[in-house]
Amino acid sequence: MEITEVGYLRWIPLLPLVGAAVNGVAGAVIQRRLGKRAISVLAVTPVLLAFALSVQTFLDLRALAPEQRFLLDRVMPWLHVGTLVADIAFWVDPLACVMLLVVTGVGGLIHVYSTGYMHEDASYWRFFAFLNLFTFAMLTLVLGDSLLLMFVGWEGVGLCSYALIGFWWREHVNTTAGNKAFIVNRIGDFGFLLGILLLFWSTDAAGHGSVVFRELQEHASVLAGQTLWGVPVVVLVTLLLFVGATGKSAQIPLYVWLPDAMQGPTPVSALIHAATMVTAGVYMIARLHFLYALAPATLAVVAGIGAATALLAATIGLVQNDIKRVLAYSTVSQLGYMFVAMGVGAWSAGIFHLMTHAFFKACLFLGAGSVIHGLGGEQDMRRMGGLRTRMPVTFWTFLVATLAIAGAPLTAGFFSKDEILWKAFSSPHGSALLWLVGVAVAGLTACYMFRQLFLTFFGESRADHEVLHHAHESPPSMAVPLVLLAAGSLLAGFVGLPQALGGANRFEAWLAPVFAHGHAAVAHAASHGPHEVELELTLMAVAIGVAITGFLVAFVLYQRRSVPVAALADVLGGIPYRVLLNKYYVDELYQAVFVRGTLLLSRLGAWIDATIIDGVVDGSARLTALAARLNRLFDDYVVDALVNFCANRTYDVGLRLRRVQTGGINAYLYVIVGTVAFVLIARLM
Amino acid sequence: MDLVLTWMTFVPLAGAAVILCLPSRAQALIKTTALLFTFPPLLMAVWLFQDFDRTSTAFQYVTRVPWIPSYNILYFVGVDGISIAMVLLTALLCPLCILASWGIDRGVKGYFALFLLLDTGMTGVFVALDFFLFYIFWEVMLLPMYFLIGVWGGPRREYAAIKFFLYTLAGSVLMLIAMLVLYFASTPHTFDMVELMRQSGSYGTSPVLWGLSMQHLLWLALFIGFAIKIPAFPFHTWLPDAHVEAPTAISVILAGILLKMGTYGLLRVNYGMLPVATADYAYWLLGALGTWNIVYGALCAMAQKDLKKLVAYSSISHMGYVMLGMAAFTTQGINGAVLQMFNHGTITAMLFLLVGVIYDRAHHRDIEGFGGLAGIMPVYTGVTALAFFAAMGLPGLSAFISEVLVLLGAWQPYPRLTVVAASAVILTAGYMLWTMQRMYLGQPNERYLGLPDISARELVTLVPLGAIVIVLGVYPHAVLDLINASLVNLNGLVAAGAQGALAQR
Amino acid sequence: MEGIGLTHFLVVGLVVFALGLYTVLTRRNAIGILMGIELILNAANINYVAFGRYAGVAADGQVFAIFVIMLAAAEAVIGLAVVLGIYQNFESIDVEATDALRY
Amino acid sequence: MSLSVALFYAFAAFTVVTAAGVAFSRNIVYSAFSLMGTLFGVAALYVFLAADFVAAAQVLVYIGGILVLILFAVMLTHRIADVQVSNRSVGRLPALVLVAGVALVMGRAVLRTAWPVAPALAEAPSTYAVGNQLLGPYVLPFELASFVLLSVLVGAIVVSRKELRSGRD
Repeated sequence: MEITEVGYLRWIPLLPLVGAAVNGVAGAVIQRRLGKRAISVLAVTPVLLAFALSVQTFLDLRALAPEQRFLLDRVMPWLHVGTLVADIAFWVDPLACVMLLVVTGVGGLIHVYSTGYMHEDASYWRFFAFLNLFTFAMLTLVLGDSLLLMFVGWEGVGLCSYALIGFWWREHVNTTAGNKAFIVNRIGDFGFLLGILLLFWSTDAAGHGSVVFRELQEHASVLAGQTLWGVPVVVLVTLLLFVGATGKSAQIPLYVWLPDAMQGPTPVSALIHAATMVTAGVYMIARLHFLYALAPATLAVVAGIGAATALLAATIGLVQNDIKRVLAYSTVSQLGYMFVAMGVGAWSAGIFHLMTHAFFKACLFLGAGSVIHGLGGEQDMRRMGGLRTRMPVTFWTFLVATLAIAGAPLTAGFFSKDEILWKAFSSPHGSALLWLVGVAVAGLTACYMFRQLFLTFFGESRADHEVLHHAHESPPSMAVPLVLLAAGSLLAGFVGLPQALGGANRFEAWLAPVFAHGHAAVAHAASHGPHEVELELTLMAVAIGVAITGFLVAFVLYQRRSVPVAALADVLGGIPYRVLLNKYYVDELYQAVFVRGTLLLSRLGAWIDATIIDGVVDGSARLTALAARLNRLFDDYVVDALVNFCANRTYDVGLRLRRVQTGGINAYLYVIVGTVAFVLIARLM
Repeated sequence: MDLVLTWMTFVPLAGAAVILCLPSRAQALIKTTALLFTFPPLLMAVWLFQDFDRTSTAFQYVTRVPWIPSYNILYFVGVDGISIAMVLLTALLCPLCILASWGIDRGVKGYFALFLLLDTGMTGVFVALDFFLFYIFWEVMLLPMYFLIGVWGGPRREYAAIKFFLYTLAGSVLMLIAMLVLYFASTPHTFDMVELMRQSGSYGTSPVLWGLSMQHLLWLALFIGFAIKIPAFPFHTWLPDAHVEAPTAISVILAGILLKMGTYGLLRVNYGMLPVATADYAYWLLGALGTWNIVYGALCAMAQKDLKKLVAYSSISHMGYVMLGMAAFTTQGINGAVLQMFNHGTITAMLFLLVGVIYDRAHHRDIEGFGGLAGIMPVYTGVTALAFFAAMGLPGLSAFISEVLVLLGAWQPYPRLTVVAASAVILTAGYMLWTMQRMYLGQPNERYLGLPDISARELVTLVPLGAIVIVLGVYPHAVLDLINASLVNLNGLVAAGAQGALAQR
Repeated sequence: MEGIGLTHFLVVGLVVFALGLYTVLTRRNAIGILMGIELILNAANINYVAFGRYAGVAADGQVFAIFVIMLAAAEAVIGLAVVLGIYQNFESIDVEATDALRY
Repeated sequence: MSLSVALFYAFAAFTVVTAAGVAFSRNIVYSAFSLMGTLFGVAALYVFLAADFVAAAQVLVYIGGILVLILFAVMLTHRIADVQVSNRSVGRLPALVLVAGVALVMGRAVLRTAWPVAPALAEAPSTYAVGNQLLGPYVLPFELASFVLLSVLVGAIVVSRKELRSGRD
């Protein structure tokens, strides 16, 4: 493998880090002395520079022969312990380059948007410090040349996500959402970390211990045949890493944090919780596709989880009323698509969808943000409506993005989604069932997205008069990014025009060198036969038909209102509606199992408390294992008692012995002389 | 003959003597003097850091002269990779703690004199290479600690001090017995640790008592002595009490340095001198117990209502990583363990200093009693967040490196234990974030709206530690290079010793 | 001085020592006890000098004797100062009356 | 029996008798004066042992210094007008038994041991040798002794001065 070493890659993540450091340490002072404009310049410039460098990277890569497209920048040695070697080194291959452009491009636009959206906030500097820090962490995740460095970014984005969800920290609900996000992500990270450990030692056993991606790819085959606890190591490794992906990318069972994460400012939702961070799991699997290709069992799990998540989230999205929550569930659902793609070995299709999704979902969130901004913080769609004329730019861009996500032909979402559906059907790992779920989700997506569009922008306004009076179009700093993103939503798809439609699918070709290995392993059909083209077109038509059906349902229910929605909600006694509205009660279930469980344990502890104080000291050792609180009792009443017992007995003995101290010198002298005399006599006589 | 370590050890003692000669009313003078006398060791530590031969496994800067010739007792000091990090940590924390003690206004003279004596004792423990000398320093360190907790502590200080003293004294007695047995088992009788390590093959491995061999009995006696210091379950209950009652700087020393003596002792004595028993007991008494420490400590921390107790229990949890890493006998594991000792020293020092800052202002540490401090004391909250995230093992900060190394090292021999131990990352995040939310976020508490933000002096104590935490996260080799050679060698010694003895059996 | 040997001096020393010991044991007056101690020290000194002379290392024995005299002087000074201190506090120097260190 | 032998016995007897006076006298002033006799006797015995310097030191330090000090102490702690200057003794019998036992053992040791006796030294003045020893091999203890005396000086002042103690907080 030919590697071209360059010296500028490090600046792509480091520039935002510098921005974060300056704003983080001195931001308060700068804002007070020089104003918010200085903060904006300090924050936005590094990201735009990073984007410029990313474009440079892309051009440099393109100048190389396809199979030699690797750029590497070794910054410094980091960890060399035993056989473990991990450096601070950044690398770019075509896959990373795609992510790079998305992160810096979309990220840059969102930075610009934020200067308008956050303008009234007193903690302006803090917001941008964290936004820059996030960009740094995300770029480290993308560019890190080893799993460990990726893990640094992986947890780093989690930290920034935590900090930004709880950005308005005075509200308890925000900080709780932040905690939930971080802790749920930590559960994923726990799996991810174990995956790294297992992977390192498994390759080490064959003499190639490494955490560096290119070396792992080279030696992935050594994993074959190894087992741990009766499971093939490669399956275990990929599953553990996938646990990390479910945390970060909000898949079942760890998706619950993402909807709550909408408590953060809307640009954060757009950047972190839609366009970039949550796609990290997808990126990680694509990055390690050579491992996943070796583990068909894991692939099946990934595809299954992805499909189930897509369906679950889409159904919940149908009935939500919060404008951002709908988008959040839509994100979860779309991420499910990407995992389906990963699960069927359609790596480049998944990444393609990742890219187009970044455009249209960012556009949707920013549009929603624009609406919220215009309505003075209102987020409930039931109190919106009729905004089409008041906020035309927002409306048109929102419409374009909605069309894209719904899969309207010739938009970006259409091409990427269709490619996933086709691969889900045709890949050796795919199946008709996966395809069917995918198509159903496409219909649901169209339905809930248009419901949102109709509720927000059409019909009569249901907002308070006062609020409506102040409703206004957003400033240019917000409108321009919207337009650019909408353009992206429309046009980005053409880089991956499928062959069935006469395109060259340049996107897939660009990524082909990266996935050459994986494609070989899953024996993917390199070219489409004429019969297959026909089939693909048929399936495409079916998908479009289902999407149109979804649109029609939304149209009938929410625009024409031919069928009263309330009546629909009461179907089957209202149970399906309530189940959906309450998100299948999953939060309640987790609450009951984990939080209530802990509470129950603590109450149990309190009960045993009394019992122990009543004298049952013996039992405490056995029961301490039950709860942390109980453990503390063990400390106090068993271990301490022993210590105090020793002390008290010593004290008693001392009480008796002290009678020796008469205080009379004569008595002491008698004792001394007598003892000496006794010893002398005993010795000599 | 290199006297740098001797100077490092005894300059603070000279400072204590000077302070005793100063009039007790001249408080500022006493404090300044104490601070001045901790600077030479710090400067020497910087020099050591730069001059230390990173490739050698031998003891460096050795002074070796007879002390009590009739019993073959030596004044023998020196450092190798195992101790250098701890010596540096001690030299670093002492001046910071003196700064943190600036608010002491009762018995100033006694406090600072005792503190400097404590400094001498701690440095001495880490540099002593004669077992007898080691024991002397060990005891020298206990007494000032007893008084510092018992006189300058909180409301229940006397109880805590006596508990601390009894616990550690019990450990000392076991250590003394083991030390004497080792002395009489060596030929010629010697307390020289290097010589004792060289003779490590000679301690009997045939059963003498309750089916245990002399080597195993010795190991257990020493282990209990050191486990009390670590503190390993179930010998840990002195720690929360001592921490809660001790003044801030003493908590810092206690958690930052004294706890490390337990694991340092295990590495120096148990590993070096009793390899067979070490290999036999590593799984249960170091690996499994360490894992239990990690999880148990984290659970207990979650249940605490007192911020200082929470930090104390988190120390118990984090020291578990050290035990687990030591038990693995992999290069990564043992390096991670010693690095974790250093990192925990800096991070937990920050945490206790931060607890002290808020306690000085609000005069209580009840987690539920605050709220919204981020709005009242923003700089303080920022530093606290750094320390909290460092304690959580966030990548990019130092503890991440050591925890990952420990887990990585432990996975190879004990994957199951590692799974359990790694789950603590979730628990740790849980209690740290929960505390963060309850104390620093949310609506500010009306009662504390007027609290001043962190002062320049307090910031000076925290910034060096924070800088180290960040630098070591990016460039861990600053410390790893120092320790690696000796630790790899030590692993080899244990392996060779255990192998040889097993072959004899 | 034929006929007078080491033993003679030792016997004198022994007798003086015994009397000193008796004084120390029976006196209740602190100053009396101090006098007894002086007797004991003198007895020891006689032995030192005698041993020095009869062992052929005269100067060493005498040096020790001189040190003992010096220490005796020091001890007397401090001892009497303490006695005066006790007297100021207790209005008595009877050692059975001054038993503040009694349990 | 030569004169010197007779003198030895005389001085030995004097020493013992005055020492007994110290031990048995009922009046502490008498005890003190008896002590003076004992000290003088011991000084004489030093002369017999050819220890002229020690003898001189004995007379100067003990009789000139310590004894005067003791007398001062007696005077300061008793009202001089008291007829009965207390020198009460207690527990004579057990003390006698104990002392007799000790004396018996020691006497046995003294008499039974075959003392190695070097050839008698010339009865020359030994001051020169003592001086040499003090500033030669024994110079460290000698210097320490001066330090001890200094401490005693300071200590005596600190211990006996009342106002210093009460002045402190």
